[in-house]
Amino acid sequence: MSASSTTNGKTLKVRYFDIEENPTEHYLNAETGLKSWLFTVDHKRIGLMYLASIALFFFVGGVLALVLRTELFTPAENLMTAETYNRIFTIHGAVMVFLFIIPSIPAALGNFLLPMMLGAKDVAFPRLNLASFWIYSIGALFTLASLAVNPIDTGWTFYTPYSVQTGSAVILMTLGVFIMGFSSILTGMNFIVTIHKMRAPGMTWGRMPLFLWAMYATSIIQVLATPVLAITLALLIMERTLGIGIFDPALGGDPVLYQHFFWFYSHPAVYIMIVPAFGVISELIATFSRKTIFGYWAIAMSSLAIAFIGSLVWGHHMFVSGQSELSTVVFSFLTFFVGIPTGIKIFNWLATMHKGSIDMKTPMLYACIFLFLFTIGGVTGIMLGAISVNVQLHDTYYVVAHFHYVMMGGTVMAFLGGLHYWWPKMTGKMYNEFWGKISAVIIFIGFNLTFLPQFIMGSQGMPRRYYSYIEQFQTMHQLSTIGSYILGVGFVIIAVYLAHSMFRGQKAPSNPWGARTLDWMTSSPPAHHNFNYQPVLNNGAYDFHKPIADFTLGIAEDDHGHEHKGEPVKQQEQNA
Amino acid sequence: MSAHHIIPMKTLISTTVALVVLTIVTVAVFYLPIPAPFDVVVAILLASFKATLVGMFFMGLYYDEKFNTVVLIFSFLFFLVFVGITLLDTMFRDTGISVW
Amino acid sequence: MAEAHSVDNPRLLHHFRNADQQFSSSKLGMWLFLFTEIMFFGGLFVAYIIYRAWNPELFTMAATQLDTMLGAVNTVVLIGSSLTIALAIRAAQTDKQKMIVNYLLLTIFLASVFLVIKYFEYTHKFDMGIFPGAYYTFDGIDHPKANVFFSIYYMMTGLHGLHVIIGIGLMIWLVIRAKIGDYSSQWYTPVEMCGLYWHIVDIIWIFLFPLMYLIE
Amino acid sequence: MEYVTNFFLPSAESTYAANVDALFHFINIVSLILLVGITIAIVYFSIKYRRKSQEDTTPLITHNTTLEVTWTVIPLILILIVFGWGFNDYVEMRTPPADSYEVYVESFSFGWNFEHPNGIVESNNLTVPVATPVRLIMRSRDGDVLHSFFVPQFRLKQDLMPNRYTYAWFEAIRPGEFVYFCTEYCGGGHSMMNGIVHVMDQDEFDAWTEDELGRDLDALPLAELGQLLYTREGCQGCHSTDGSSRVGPTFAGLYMAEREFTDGSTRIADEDYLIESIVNPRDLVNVGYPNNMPTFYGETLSERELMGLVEFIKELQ
Ligand code: HEA
Ligand code: HEA
Ligand code: HEC
Ligand code: CUA
Ligand SMILES: [Cu+2]
Repeated sequence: MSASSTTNGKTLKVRYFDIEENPTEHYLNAETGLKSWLFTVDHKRIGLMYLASIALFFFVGGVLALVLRTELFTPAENLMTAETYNRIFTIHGAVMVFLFIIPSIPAALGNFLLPMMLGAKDVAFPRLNLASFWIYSIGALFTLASLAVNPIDTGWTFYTPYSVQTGSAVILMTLGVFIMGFSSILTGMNFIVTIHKMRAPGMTWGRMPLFLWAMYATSIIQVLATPVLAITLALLIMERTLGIGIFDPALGGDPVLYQHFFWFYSHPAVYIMIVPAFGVISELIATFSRKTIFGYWAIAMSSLAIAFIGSLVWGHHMFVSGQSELSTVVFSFLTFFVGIPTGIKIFNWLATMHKGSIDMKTPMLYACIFLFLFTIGGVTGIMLGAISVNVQLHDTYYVVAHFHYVMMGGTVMAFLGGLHYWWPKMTGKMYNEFWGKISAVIIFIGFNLTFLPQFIMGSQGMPRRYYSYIEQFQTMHQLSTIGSYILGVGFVIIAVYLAHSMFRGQKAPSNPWGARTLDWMTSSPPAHHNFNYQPVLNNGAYDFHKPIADFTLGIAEDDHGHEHKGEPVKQQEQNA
Repeated sequence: MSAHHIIPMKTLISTTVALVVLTIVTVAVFYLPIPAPFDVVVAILLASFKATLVGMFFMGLYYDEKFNTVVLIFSFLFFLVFVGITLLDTMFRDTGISVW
Repeated sequence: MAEAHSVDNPRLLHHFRNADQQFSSSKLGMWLFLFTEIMFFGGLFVAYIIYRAWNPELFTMAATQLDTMLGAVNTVVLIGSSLTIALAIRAAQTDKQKMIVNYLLLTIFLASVFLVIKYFEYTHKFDMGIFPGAYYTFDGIDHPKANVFFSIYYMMTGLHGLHVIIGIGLMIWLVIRAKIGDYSSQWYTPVEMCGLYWHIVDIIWIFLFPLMYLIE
Repeated sequence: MEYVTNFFLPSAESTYAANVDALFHFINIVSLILLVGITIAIVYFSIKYRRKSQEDTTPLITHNTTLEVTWTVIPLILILIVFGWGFNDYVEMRTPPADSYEVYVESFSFGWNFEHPNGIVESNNLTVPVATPVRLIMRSRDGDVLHSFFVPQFRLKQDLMPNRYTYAWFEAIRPGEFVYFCTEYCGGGHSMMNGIVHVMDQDEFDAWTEDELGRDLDALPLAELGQLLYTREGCQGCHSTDGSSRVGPTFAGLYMAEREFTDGSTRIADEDYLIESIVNPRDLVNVGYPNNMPTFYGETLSERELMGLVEFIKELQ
């Protein structure tokens, strides 16, 4: 067997890889008690705590969405006044964006997987990692406090001067978001350093799983752009308390400048949401097509390209805001270029499926749903980027449909795919394949029924953030509302069978899918320190042309002082 | 290893002296009659030079892994993007589209 | 738990392979953090540049209210403190425990001088009615947006001052730990990181000084 | 085809609307082709290459330069076309003809005023002649928030700000009535800030102009003046006349009703109280309502106008 080795010519211990490892001692039961969770520095446990938090907030945001949809069932006032409606869509947007989708894949799946995929024992700064979770929680508390005091009604964009004038608890809310920003920054920093410094021997840049390239690109955006959000919100708070007049036209400020500040963060933020999803999809498609990923470098580099180009296009949210025509044209021009690297990814994934051995398990089903829905979301983004058309579509339901297609149809679908894919690794239990597929189909139908009509009414002129509307739009709104209920049913099913699997599920083997990345070369659930040795890579992350029986992991010699506790390691001397 | 380079005393002292001298030059230049946009340019150039000195010798970038310098330069570039593109709006609001 | 490893180096955390990896990780992490600091202040610099491009005459008029002399003195004070903290690191690298404490104390002293001077600058302006934004009552500058200039001034110098205060706090903590003899040529990462932080505070002031005080 | 296009966009009623629509349909068709292609590929591959046994192995294909260049260059060409096309129409949308009919638009929470060159001020309805370029010079009221003027059938949208003017123009191609909306979120009355653009034949428009000019506000009976102000000043955004609750309390049945305030006091809504609530709205706050009624009415409305409003409210018994 030709195990390539980094320890030039020396003998290397090799560990053969056993598919059926199911240790009795692992990270979930290494320590017990609430404190062992809340104060853990284990990246896997922190990942799970994030997972629980974002599931909670997705539920909150989702229920609010159903309330919105119910109000919109008829043009008249059904459940609530305009004031209440305004608060609810603001909180729905803010919760979904800041508390759910931004931490979703990076902080939950990323934390859990990144060190394992690298062959490291933890992230570079485990304590900062814990701090980041706590900061997130504190930020979330501020947000909840603002709900208790006087729920904010500005829209998730906090545009001045409305956000300066309204009586709602803008300061508490923005303070919460400000604080959560630091949690995002810390996660990003941690990931960049970990990827740079903690790769296992043999893990060259070219062998990194694409999920890690995606996380790397995401982290760069997080570190780059989030501080600008922080200063923006800090200035907004100052605007409300001291009336500094930088953004408030009543005091000599400029509201369009606020929009530049806000979107300078929030546009790149949409790539914080979607690029990790791309990473998940790369893993899913390669594994379930059992085929070497097509165009590894193209996919890896396109993540970085999206991150960089994506930082130059924020003004496409401001085409009719009164910014100069010159910048409108420049922003429109730049906007389209994000489509090129994104398209490259999509086509590469399709090419990976070509001649593969495709197993349509639930995660793969989600990956296919992702491809379909995200393409719709993406091309409607191109539509919105065309200036003359944007004038018609801006701030209508067309935009609402666009961003739900990319965020819900893109990120959330990839997240669900990833969640099912790594569920056995995280919990050591298999989920129910049958119900998994049923709910995926229900969600697919419900989703399209909810948001396709929004494209139509949007282009016909239905403005967003309207709690009542003219009768012409009623049919489309009703379809949309019904769709959202179906969507809700789909999620209830998921919640039920995942909970069931946690307690009653079948035991999962260590590598149920036959994947080739390092996270699957450890037991399910993984040991406390991921690997009970320092692994050395002998194979690439997508070596699907070799049978899995050939897979070995080397054990580094400078694995100084780590006890090889736990289950005995099958070892064999091998000449490298 | 390079990361633990002990910066020579002489380097530290001469960097400090250079910085103080440059501060004096900055103030002196302020009293020179330099025409409008160039006074800012000179001031920024001097400040950038001082910042480079601090970065290279006090912060040890000169001796350090080059990637750290890349990070720093990148952050300045990114800042320039922010300013540059925003100015495309704020400076050209009154010129209608037909002008160009 | 990030338990320390007792085998060869008590400071080596379990998930790093060696002290080198650990040190350069911390340093890269710190540089990334400084990166965020640059973007954080960067937002304010953007506001500054845009308002200055809109109202060049305002900035010329308003800068006359700032004392160039005090600004210059403060610049030199901060440069001095950058030197002393660099010397503190050097003392750690050469195992001169006592000197670490002394240089840190000196840095704290210089930082305090900076704050005292800023305090006098601020109170002088408050006395004239130069408050940020809506509370601005000074009528010595004949420009409708004078309040905005001083908002930017207060935001930038205030945020910078906040960083100085945080820096002092960090250094006090370093002094305490240095006194117990925590730092040596074997391990002095916190001193090094605090040094990097302090230098970036210095660099920001190096830009603030000509932009705020020296406008003709 | 006609049906499909109408399904997506409302009828095109301004000179540049048809161009915008053409680009919209072009992108839609190209997108649809892409989407169908991708979907077919997914379904076809999933069936053709479905896993046959757990021991399946697959060929090692790492890349294919020709393919990759193709799927980079074709989208590149497409986006350049789309950009150029959009840019071209945008130039037209932003370049009003020199001899346009100019209307000053003022937005406020929650309503619109339109001032014609001859001094006619309309509220919440805009009347313009057909086949004439109309240039809108727009601004939000001082101290107010952002709004946006959106006429779907004209493909026209532009934000309004309180601190400077923004511009837009259109030329209606047919007489008719077209809805406009406010599309920049502006608070509780956001969804109520809509109205109608009346496009009239030149003759009809001239007649309308004469009618309007002949009307003397000072001669108007108080209640009618109040009715006019109720829409022009935007009260209708927050106060209904049919008993339903908006941002503020309804005017129906308000006169002489007992009001309860957040400080615990109560008062009968007589003339005095009504005037006071309009001039000093922040002093007494009704229970259950936000304290956000604009404070400038005391300055902008004359004594007679205030009386008009009170008279108008009194009539809504
Ligand atoms: C995950 C989040 C996400 C993602 C990934 C995107 C992706 C994109 N978005 Fe979206 N967007 C949002 C979230 C997101 N957006 C949100 C939240 C808003 C509204 C905010 C608010 O106002 O509240 C918004 C609003 C928004 C607007 C402003 C609308 C308005 O208010 O007027 C615009 C305008 O240009 C836009 C464009 C784009 C483009 C061009 C992409 C591109 O990245 C898409 C690239 C993808 C593809 C193009 C498809 C795949 C490619 C191919 C199949 C190859 C062939 C392609 C071509 C030939 C081009 N988006
Ligand atoms: C990640 C982002 C995200 C997600 C996932 C969603 C999801 C949904 N959104 Fe949201 N939405 C936004 C982000 C998001 N939204 C943003 C940013 C805005 C703009 C706000 C603004 O204008 O300021 C917006 C605005 C917005 C509007 C426009 C409001 C307006 O302009 O007036 C509407 C209206 O239909 C809507 C609907 C929905 C619906 C039906 C869903 C559905 O997909 C929701 C489905 C989810 C559920 C139904 C959850 C139920 C789950 C369970 C029951 C399972 C239980 C689970 C556990 C126990 C773990 N959203
Ligand atoms: C931004 C929304 C808004 C607008 C516009 C507005 N109001 Fe109000 N108004 C309110 C609110 C909210 C209240 C209740 C709170 C309070 O009592 O201050 C109120 C209260 C009142 C009251 C007292 C009603 C009562 O039930 O006691 C009167 C009278 C009134 N408004 C008249 C007017 C008139 C006349 C106009 C237009 C010229 C107007 N308002 C415009 C929001 C508005
Ligand atoms: Cu006015 Cu929305
Ligand atoms: Cu965007």
